[in-house]
Amino acid sequence: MSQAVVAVNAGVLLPALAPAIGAAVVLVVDVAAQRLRRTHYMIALVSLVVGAVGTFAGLGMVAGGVRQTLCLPGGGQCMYAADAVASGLQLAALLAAGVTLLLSWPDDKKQSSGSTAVIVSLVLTATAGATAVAGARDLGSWLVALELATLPTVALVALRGARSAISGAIALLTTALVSFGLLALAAALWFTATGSGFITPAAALAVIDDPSRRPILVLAVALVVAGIGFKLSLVPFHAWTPEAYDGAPLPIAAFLAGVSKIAALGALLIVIRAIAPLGAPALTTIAIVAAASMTLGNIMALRQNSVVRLLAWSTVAQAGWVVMPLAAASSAAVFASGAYLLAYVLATLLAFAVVAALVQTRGAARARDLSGYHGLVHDHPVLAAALGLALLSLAGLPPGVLGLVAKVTALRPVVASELWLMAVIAAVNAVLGVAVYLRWLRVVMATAEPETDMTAPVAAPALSAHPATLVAVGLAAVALVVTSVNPQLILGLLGS
Amino acid sequence: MLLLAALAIPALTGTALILTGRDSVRSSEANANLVSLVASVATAALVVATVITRPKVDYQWLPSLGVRWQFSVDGISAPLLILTAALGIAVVVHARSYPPHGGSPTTFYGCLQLVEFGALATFLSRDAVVFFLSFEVVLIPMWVLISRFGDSHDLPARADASGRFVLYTVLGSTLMLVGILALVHSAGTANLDALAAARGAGLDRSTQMVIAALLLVGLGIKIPLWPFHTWLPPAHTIAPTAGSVLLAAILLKMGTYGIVRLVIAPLPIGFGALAPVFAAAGVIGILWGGLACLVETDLKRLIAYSSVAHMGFVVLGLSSGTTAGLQAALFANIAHGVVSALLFFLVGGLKERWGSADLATARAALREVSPRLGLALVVGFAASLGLPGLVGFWGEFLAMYSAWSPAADRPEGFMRVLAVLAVTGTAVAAGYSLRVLRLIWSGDRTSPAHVDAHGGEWSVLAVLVASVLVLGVAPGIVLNTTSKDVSVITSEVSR
Amino acid sequence: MSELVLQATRMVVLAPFVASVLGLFVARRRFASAVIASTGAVVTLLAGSYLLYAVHHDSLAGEVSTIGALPLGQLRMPLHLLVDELSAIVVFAVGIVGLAIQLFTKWYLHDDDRYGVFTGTVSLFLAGMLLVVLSGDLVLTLVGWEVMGWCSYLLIGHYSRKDSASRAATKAFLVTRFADLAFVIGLIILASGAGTTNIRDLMATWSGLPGSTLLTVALICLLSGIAGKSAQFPFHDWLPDAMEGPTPASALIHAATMVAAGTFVLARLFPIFVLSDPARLVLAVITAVTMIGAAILAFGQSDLKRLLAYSTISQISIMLSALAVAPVTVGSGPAVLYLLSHAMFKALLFLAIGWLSVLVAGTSAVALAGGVRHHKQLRVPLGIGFLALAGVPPLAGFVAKEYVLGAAHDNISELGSAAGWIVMVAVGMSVVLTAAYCTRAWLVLTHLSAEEEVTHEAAVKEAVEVEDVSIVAIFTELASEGGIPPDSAPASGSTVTDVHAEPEHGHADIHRSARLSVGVLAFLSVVGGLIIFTPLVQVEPHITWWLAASSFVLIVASWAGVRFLAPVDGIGDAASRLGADRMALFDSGLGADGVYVALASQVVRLAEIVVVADRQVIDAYVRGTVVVTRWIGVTGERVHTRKPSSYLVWLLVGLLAVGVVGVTTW
Amino acid sequence: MIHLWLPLALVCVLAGAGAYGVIARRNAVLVLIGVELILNSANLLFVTMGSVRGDALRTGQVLTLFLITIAAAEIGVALAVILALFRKRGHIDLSEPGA
Repeated sequence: MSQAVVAVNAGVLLPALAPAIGAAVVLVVDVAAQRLRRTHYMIALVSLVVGAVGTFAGLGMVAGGVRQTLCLPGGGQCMYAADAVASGLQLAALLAAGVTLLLSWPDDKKQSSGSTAVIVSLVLTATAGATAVAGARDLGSWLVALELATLPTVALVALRGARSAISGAIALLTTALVSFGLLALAAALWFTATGSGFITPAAALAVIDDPSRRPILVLAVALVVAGIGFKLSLVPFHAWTPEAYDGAPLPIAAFLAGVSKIAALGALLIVIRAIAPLGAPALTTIAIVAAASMTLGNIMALRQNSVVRLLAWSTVAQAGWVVMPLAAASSAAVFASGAYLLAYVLATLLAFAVVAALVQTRGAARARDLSGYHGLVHDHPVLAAALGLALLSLAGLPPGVLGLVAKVTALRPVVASELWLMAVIAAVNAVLGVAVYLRWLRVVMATAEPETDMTAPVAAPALSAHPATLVAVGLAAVALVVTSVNPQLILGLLGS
Repeated sequence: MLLLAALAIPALTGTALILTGRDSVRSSEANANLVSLVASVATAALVVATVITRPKVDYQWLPSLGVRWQFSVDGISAPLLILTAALGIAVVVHARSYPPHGGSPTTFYGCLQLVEFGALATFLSRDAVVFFLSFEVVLIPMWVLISRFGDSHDLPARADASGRFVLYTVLGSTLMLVGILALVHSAGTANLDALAAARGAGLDRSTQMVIAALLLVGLGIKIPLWPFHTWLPPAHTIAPTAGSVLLAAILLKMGTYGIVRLVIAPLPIGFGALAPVFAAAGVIGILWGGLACLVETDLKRLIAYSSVAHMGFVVLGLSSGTTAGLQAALFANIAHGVVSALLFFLVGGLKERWGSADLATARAALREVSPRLGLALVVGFAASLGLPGLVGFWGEFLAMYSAWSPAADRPEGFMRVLAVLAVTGTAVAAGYSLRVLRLIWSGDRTSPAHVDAHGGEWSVLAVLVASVLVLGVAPGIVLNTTSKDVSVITSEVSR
Repeated sequence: MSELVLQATRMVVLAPFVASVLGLFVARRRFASAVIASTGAVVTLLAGSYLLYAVHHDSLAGEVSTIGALPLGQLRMPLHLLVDELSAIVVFAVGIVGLAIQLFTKWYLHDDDRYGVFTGTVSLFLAGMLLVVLSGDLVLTLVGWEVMGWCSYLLIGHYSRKDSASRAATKAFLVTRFADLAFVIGLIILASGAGTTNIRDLMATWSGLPGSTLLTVALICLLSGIAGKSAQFPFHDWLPDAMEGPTPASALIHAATMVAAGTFVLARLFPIFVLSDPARLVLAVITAVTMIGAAILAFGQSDLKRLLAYSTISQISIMLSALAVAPVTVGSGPAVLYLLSHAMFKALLFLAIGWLSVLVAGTSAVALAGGVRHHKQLRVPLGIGFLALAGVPPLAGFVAKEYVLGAAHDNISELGSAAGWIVMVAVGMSVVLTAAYCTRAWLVLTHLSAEEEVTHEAAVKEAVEVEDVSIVAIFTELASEGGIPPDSAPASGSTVTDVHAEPEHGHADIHRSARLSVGVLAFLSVVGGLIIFTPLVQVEPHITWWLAASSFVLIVASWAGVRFLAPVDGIGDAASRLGADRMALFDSGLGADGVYVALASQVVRLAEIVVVADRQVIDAYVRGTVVVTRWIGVTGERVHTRKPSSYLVWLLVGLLAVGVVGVTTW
Repeated sequence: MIHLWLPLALVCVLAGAGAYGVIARRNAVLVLIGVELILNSANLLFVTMGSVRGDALRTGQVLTLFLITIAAAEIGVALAVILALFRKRGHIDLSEPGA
């Protein structure tokens, strides 16, 4: 037996390494110099940008193209392999983390809680986990990266220390723990069934001809669906979502809605890719879960009056859309799922950014309540426009073309494999979704007093949000507009 | 290039207007009207040029999904394009007489422009997915028009109407999307011309039926086909005049147009199998809508129900599967576009004058106090009851004829029963038309007096009345345009 | 065909149409609209007379293209006009009546603020009628047919300020439209059977398969529409109400045009109509019932205009009955002949009665009583009219009626079908009844109460000259036929009309042009019968003499009878013998209107059901979704107790479910 | 050399007990312990299978070490949060609805 020495290609690992190193640096710097705060963010952004640059090489590779490293000698399997979809997810995760940081940019007026470095490093660590998991090809790194992406978020939620924050943290924590237990079991079962530590089609194919080991593999997949389902907040593993979102600070909620989902999908896609050769039946469960998530998420979102909770429930619904294509086992399905996730993340981040800006302008009480958005279009037309674009994109209606194209993309594989029932359920949920987001939009567009607004438009109140927040809003908005004009910019990332 | 310009102008104007809607209303009212008037006229000119030169545009857009920007004009879409462009001007001109209230005028005109853009793109697009996207473009602007600029007497009703409209339509269009994707996947191309040329080759009957059913339900909601019509009356009742006009005259046509493009041409077998059901729904719609009009007391609702009836004739013609039937349907499309536009402009003006569109309250007889409105009303309802020599006649008569002698693969006996029922519908139409005339046109009341139509309103009404007459006397104008492409679809040797 | 004929044919239809469109623009200005309308009518008449000349002189006949064929795949729709002897002569007649009515209207409505609209509508009406007459294509027939219907709606409802008028108009249109449903179906059947709407082609096709059920169905459907337009039983009741319209409109609708259109269409389709005996029997029965019923009702009318209306219904059914019985050898000649003569004398009667009604302000028998004695210039026209109507030899009505009887006689002798007997008997009875109500009307018009006799003696001398003046006026002005009427004539008649002739409500004196039109019609009513000696109608002049003699006897008998019944007191109304309540019943048309209303109310009830169903059933599922959604949401909120422990339970339960589903569905 | 079914049975027992603890226990710490049981069942399964299949990478054993480490990290975070919860509420009962 040969000495297993793996070849490391740092360039390929850069997307995962950069944030990790960034985290370390931040902590070191914090130890060295206490009072600095903006520096941490600078370092973090730089590391994220470096990581993002690292993904470029992998973007838009043709189908089958993959950049891999940590390979066993003798052309053996590799523990890290990033194809186009994975690279796209990594890029999205890094950028989303950047937006999160911008949203949580420290305010000089307020006295710092001293936890700046911790927050930054935790965000970076979780991001590193998210990027790493997208490329992990063996059980070990897969589990570690996934947990690396999860645990810090618990801390981030809890860090604010408020009562609601703790409740959210507890909800998140307990679910996270259990689902990690399940994932560990899943890994063990996978190993039992395939006898391989790698999550690859080759490993899965070994099972096909052995009926006795099949159930084990299926059980493993089921456990994976359950464990990942928690992170994607799919019904019935979703219950923590509103609590955590509501309890956490807005930027962290945005992080949960963005980076965590990317990490979860990255992890899921690896397993799906591996078992794709085994055919669709294993994925019926996904169809059921997806349908349940869409329906319950939309219906519950319809009843929320706190915008954060509304966004949380909409996350549940959108998660259903994200995994729906996976019910049809095909490479197109993986692509579609990734594309939908990216579109969703972009729109959701924009929505969160606008909410954050309003929180800083009008105070949390008003900005977190739906009724506080009455007549926003008159007070802050620009923010209203951005919010409207985000909501319409989530609803999948022009001018939010990106969301619409994403829906088209997500439905294609489903229709292609003739899952008519799933398709019809999706159609119904498209309607429910429109109802959810237009409910918000109507409030935004409502005129304060139908008569007076005609005569003399009231001078818009000053927008006293933090510049960094506004930068985040601007970036997300511009990105959404551009990708709505040409969705190929997003689809192209994931290859064809 | 002309074609892209024709699309770009309304799109950009609309967006610009909506984004720059912040200065003082009084000044922006006139400016916005002027801007959008100029834009509409330019668009109309370009559309006409496009229809004449028949250019083709084909750009790569979403290679990942194989979606291309493919636009072109053929005989089937040409009349609809002209109609859209013309009404695009008309609504703006008419709005000079009745400035919008309920929100900033720039938003109002911007939404009008966007609706026009969406309609034009729908009729121009040759890519099934792009067709769907354009189909969706009109939703939000129309939703804004209804929910912001609609009748503000009853705000809950307004919210209900706008919500109903957008949700119901989204359901339809998403089902349509599923159908489109299935079609594109199984046929292997998204190009409508290629799909039409293939005539469903390689798709077995059951597949065709499933896809056709999805598409028919999805598009049927837009038409609106009985029993999916209940969103239409509230929407029309609440919507501002311009909204009602665009909704009735253009948006409904997108449904029937889509059926021609996406169902009849690419899925002849599947459609043939479902045609009887489809036709039956259409005929039920004819009678249902007509009867409802006999007792409806809100004028706008009444016209909305009459739209259901008229679109029933279009559906009947489509289902017959013959060239005559398709010609009838396309002509009836245009006819209803002109007539319903005329009636909604008229009724919108009346509602402004009366304060409500309620027929129960006593009004001044139009013939006494406002002869011009009276004339327009008489012509409009005469055309609406399918009076020969006016635009309404040809489509409906030919639809009934084609239902009586349908294509070979249709159940002849059943279709003939439907034809007879449809004929009965024309008598009901006469009933409600004369009812309205007797209620508000004749009589000797001269109070409360109101001003007669003049300026922008009168010019719009006059032009529409004229076109009702011209198209009624010379239907060949439309029929000759469409005939070639129609006979290609039905692959019928014409005699 | 020569280019000139083509243009003339198109001109016939185009001229009145253009006139109506132009008239719309100048509707406010009386003179302009009068000029336009009259010009249109004149042009039509000239073109029509040229057609008549061309058709007979150079024996030209053929089709004329109009707006070009419509591209409809398997269905050919050339939309041609068809010129032949039949259409030419009817065009000529319609042209004359139309011109006469235009001229008369100019005077009759001279103080009506909507004269322009009215005369424009009349022009459009004429265009519709002429289109029906010249149509060589079923669709064009339908177009003209319905346009006429719409114009009659507008004309009857001209006094739209009166609710009774607008009700009558609505009733007229709805009844005819309802009857037309079957008509349309019939046309569709005929067209689809032959794959074309060209009348000559489809007649050729259908002639190939005589006795086919589909043909019978189609023809019976056509009969329904014809019965509607021609006001035959059971659709007859709209016509008397239509008297709400101005008298010229009544003359137009009842004389030459709309009511006769059915006869014409059937005559046009006669070659295939004879192929179906059932259809002919149906027509015979319908006409027989209508003929007698309407005549009886006519006798009992307390309003002379309504009397004329019912007489029209009865007369139309005589024409139609000719078509029901005429053997192929005889053809549609008798019907057409009756159509022409009826056009003349009925138009004459209406205009004369209208004239008189203007002078005495009213059309009721009471108002008109003795009118002819007071206004002597009307004695001759009215007398001629009633004599012709009664069918007294040798006037036009007599000749035509004899031909109808002859047709029935030939039918019995040649075919011996039941239709022949039915028609023979019915016409025989109608001869008596017609004579009866004509006599009654004449007696009422000429009756003077005792005290009036006195004043009348004074004017008796003038009366003589009045009479011949009117006659002279009539025949001299025949020369200047078709001249544009003077704007306001210094009515020469005013000098001769006696003291009573001063209009009660300040209406201007009769214009020369109006008087002229009455005169022309009177003249034609007298000599119209001679047309049989011309080649203008395809009838070989033969009269069954014993029929003629017996009918004349019948006429005289019934004249004597009524004369005997007529009371000397009151207004000398023989009908008063019926008793007031029975007359009221007659006036109400035996309650036919009630039947229509009952039917309509049934439809309305159905409509109410539909509306309820629309709100409560169709819309229920829309609202239902909302309810369901809300319910699920509420339940969802109840389930989401914010307890972390419950989340864990869900998690594992979900895991269990997912695992089970996964393993089972693999 | 023990027979294979014994450790597998133990795996099942551990996993079952852990699941039960997670569901039934209200005390956060006990729930934590339940999770640990599940993790340990996974460990045991890894070790067993690793020993059955002697692959070059010793995947089973290696992954066991991985899991133990991650579990330790988890416990750290978990206890911290539970402590915070106790500070805020004075109890760590998970059956209490959150704020």
